[in-house]
Amino acid sequence: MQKRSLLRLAALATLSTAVATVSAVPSARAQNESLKIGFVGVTSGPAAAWGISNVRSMEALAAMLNEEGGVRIGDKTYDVEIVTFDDQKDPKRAIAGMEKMAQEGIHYVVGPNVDDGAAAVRPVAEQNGIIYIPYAFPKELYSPPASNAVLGMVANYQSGPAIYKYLKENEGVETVAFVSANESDPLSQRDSGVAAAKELGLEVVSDNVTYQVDTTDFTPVLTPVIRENPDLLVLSGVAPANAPQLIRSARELGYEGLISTETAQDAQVLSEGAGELANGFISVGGASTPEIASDRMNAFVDRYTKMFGEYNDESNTKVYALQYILDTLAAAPEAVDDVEAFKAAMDGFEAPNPFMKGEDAKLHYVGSSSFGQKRQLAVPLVVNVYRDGAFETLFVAEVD
Amino acid sequence: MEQILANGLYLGAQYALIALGLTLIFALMNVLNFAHGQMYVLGGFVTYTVYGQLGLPFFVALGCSALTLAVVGALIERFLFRPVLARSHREESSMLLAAGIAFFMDAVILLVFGEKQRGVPKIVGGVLNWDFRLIMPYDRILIGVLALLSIAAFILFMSYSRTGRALRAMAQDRVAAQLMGVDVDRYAMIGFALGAMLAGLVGGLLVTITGVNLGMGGPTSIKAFLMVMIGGAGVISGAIAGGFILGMMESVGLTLLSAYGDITYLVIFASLMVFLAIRPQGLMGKPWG
Amino acid sequence: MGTGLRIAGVLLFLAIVFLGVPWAIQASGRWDFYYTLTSVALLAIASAGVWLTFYIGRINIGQGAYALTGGYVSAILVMQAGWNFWLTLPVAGIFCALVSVLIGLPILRLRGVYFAMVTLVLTEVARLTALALPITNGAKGITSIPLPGEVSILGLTLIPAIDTFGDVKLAFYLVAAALMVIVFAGMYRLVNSRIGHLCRSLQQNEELASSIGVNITYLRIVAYAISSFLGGIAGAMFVAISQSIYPSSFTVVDSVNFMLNCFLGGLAYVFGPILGTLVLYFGWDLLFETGRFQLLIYSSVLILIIVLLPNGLLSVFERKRATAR
Amino acid sequence: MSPLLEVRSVTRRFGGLVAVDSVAFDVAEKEILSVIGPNGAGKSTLFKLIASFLKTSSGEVIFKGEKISDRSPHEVARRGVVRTFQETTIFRGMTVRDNVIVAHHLRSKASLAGYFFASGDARADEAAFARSADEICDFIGLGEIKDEMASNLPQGHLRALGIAIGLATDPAVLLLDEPFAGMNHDETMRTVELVRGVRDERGVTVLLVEHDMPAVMSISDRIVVLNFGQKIAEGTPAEIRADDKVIEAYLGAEDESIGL
Repeated sequence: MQKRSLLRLAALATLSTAVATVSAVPSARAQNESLKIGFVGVTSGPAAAWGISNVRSMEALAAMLNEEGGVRIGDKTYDVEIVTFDDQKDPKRAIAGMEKMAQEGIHYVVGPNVDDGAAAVRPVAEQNGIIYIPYAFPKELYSPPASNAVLGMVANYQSGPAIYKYLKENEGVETVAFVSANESDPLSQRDSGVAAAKELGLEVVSDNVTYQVDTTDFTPVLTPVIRENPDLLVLSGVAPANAPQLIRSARELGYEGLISTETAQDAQVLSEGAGELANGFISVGGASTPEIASDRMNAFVDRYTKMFGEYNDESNTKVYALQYILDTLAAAPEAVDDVEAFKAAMDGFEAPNPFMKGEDAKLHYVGSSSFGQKRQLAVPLVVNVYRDGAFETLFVAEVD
Repeated sequence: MEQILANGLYLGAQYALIALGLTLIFALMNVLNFAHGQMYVLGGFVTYTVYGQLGLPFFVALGCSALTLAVVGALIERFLFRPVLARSHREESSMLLAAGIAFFMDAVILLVFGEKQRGVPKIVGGVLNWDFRLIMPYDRILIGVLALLSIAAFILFMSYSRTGRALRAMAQDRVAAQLMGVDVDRYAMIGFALGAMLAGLVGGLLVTITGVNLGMGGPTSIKAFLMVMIGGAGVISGAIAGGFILGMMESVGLTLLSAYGDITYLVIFASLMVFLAIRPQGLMGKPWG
Repeated sequence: MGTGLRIAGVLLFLAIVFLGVPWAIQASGRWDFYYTLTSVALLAIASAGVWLTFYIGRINIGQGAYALTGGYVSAILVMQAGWNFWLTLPVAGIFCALVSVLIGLPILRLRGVYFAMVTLVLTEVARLTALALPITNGAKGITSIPLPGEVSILGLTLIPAIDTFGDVKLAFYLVAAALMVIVFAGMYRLVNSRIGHLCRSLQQNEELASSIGVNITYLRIVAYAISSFLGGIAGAMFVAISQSIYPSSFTVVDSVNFMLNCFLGGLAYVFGPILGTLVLYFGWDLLFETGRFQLLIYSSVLILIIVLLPNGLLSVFERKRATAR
Repeated sequence: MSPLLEVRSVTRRFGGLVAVDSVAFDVAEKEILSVIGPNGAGKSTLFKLIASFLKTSSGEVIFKGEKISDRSPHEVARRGVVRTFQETTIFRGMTVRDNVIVAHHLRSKASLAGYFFASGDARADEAAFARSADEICDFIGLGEIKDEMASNLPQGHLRALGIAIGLATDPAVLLLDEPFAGMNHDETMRTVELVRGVRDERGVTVLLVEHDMPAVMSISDRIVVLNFGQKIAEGTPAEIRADDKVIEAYLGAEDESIGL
């Protein structure tokens, strides 16, 4: 009997050694000094798509930059190294991830992807001097006294009014209905969307229908909404996985009005999930539509596709975070290990936008009107419309 | 009204089929299979690959899904559940194993099939529209009918085939079945494979309607648990009833409570808790499973 | 094991927790381990509650509901009533215990998977309730909660503010570790007193226990209330650390993890939840450098451990003890 | 003197089926009374009704002048009416001694909190229970194996342990559910002696349900016979042996179980 337990102990020991070895394998290192940029967000489980499009866009861009000889910051050239942490969409884990980043000496982190995680990491980020770029919309994250978070995309309370206004003026939309998942982020987005629509004088005919994110059949969910026959159906904060289903169910129920959302979507997913029923679906994206994508953007998409097999249109927006961090560091080299310098540089920062065509496309920080300080990346607000497997640009706007 | 009933029936048919596999495994081995949802997702991805990517006929893809999952199920039973159940003091320990398998399958699915939502071309186009009283796309009707046929086939199999009868004997009383000469080890493996196969089959069927993504696993397991509890754990008729009841509850609840929006599911879940507190063995279960 | 050996063991454990860990972190510079170990301590406390319900023969997948409730009670009292955090901590626990009595009375009659399922639903009900209620601030959660402040009576400082000594991480770690030590000392006492004996009788045969005059309803409620109390204080502590709470702060996944912690450590061992939590939570963190293979490796190791030691990690010592006797 | 336990026209229905139909009898103090009857006669149901594990549909059970039939099992046990179980219901994961110790619950003076903080009462309780458990183990004949895990015991010892658990509650009335089932002749005789000892030495009134006729005949002071839920006879073993209705009931059912 003793032999058996010894055997077990031995097996366990082997196992843990194996684990330790695997986890100790050092990542590939080039001759340049490396500049670590972190990611804390969700890359497994139901919401994996959000974080993975972040991580992959960062890794693809880093690979491009390193191949080009690295990034010049002050008088040093760095290779960019991406350190990722999967928080499993659990705010408690997100804190651990942020601690890990602090431990690695990282001062610039992309993520988390959701409201609760972004709020939970705030104390750690502030204690350890970390600037982080969440994809979460609560205003108190970015408004004083908070100062370490920088919103990584266009918030729906910024894009929503622009979209509704455009549709009101160009498509004659008068009534609007909102549907959202019964979760924090989408519900908050719905509430601010409803407020924006009312502000514009639109009539909100339905705003309290919600669904569980694990819903597989949206027909019962949408039946009461479609009965109101709104001119515009807004899918607030819809996850890319749910969007095609919702569109399909709405169309199959005979709905003929417009459908829109304020989050980024993926054309491939829409095409597989809803086919031509998704035509006319309005969403917000970055800058990869042919009208505005620069050569750099196309090269990035190619690189991404080569590395990971398939591009994700959500990365159009998400690629900006790393570019902003690196360009701001280049503008204020001492910020490499001093986030206060970074913050100081943010106000006056301006650099060319490599991903967009045109001389006047610039990177700069915005957010003054929403947050009272510049704590948002100026990502081009590109409103897309889906048609036959690809996005077309409906209009481009800027956030201030 | 017709619409609500039709929605409920359609949902119920697919739910019932998911619950059947889960309850079968539970009845045979007293294992609450936390990985059931992941098996369903894997089935969906197999059909996606074979039908959506390779372009083979849908029914071939469906067969591949069922077969793959049957093999996976058999292997899991033989090499994981059997040794663990044989040596653990409390059979609840199998829950940890089931959860570990669920994590593992999640990881494999993520690495192999990626994080994106996947869908396949419609198998039939068009929408049935009966005077706007009942709107139902044809592919949904087809899948609903296929699900019902599968349920019927499963019931016939369990009632009339030799294997089915052995499985039922074993589900009723493992020891007695053993005394009657049923090779319980072998049939546990067959039963587990069968349960997993059902999960794969539903995954394959539903990928044509809902598509598939790796996040669907966990929530599907939990919904399946609920259905099994409503009907009574380990009882086949109970799983079917539970599936249809949950389908109807969602359909009716969402319509009736749509004015109150956010609380629809709160009401559904709370009433489930009350129901189970009053009738712990579910509708058709034996007390204490 | 002799008494002397046992005391030595306890002292060694205390020394490791309160001196060894801070020293090792100081020496290695792995400051991030403070939070990881703080989490382990707090999650182990919540898991201890789940373990206790296992001890009376119930599979509890509802601890997340109480952690969430405890977190909200603390957050609301701090933000809206202006209470000091340290006062809200026991109140959060007691509130959860009271709620659990109301919920437990009907559902503790259920057994096996039926109880497990109802508690699983309970976690989801808690989340949806938090989303729907006005007092919890619905979907927007409660954020910007201040760090725990000082407690003083007549100018005499009873508990200093958490940031008094500069190092908040260390302070939270010491508080969490102290709570864990107290909780598990209590659990150890409970299990080794006659109460534990009675709980085991419940676990093994409720009918027989009832026939020898044990008030099984009462004992079940007591155990469940203690369990929920622990869930509540663990939840409240997490809120103090993250300074925010959302309906999704504790979810079904957490409930399942609490249960898995107990299984992994071993249901027969009172200290099982500590070890189980350490391995499951810390293991995930250690694997973070494996990138996208993290979940794959994590789950493979988990499955291997279960297959090798189906009765929990602590059953490694089981055979030895048996042969020694 | 009024009887210790009175069963007053107790009835129990399950749906349309009447499992126990207005059964009435008394049990005197320090008596050994057996309830017999063919399979399905309602013996076990009657037993559960007396111990309050089932609620009566009508009628009542009176113990020492107090109605106990609407109370919960542990309250009935507290008053001194304690049942053992058919087959081998014990705490399998405990040692024999622990089984008996835990069964002393009704004698405890300390509260749960008292046990937790090891109050004086609690320590006194624990010492007393341990002593008493040793004594009971010796009395029942389990003294040699009291440190064995209960799950490792052979059938005969399990039955004895069941009785030991019952005794530990210090009952006034002990309800034994088929104490001789599945035993060979020697084991049965030993257990018969044991049950007598329980009555003679400890002054416990014994009510038992049993199939084994020779054992019942040898042990009982009086016998109550049930058939199809109704009482068809009551009397001393000699009276029962001569009762036509009893013989008829048994011949109609299963000859071998009469054993006459």
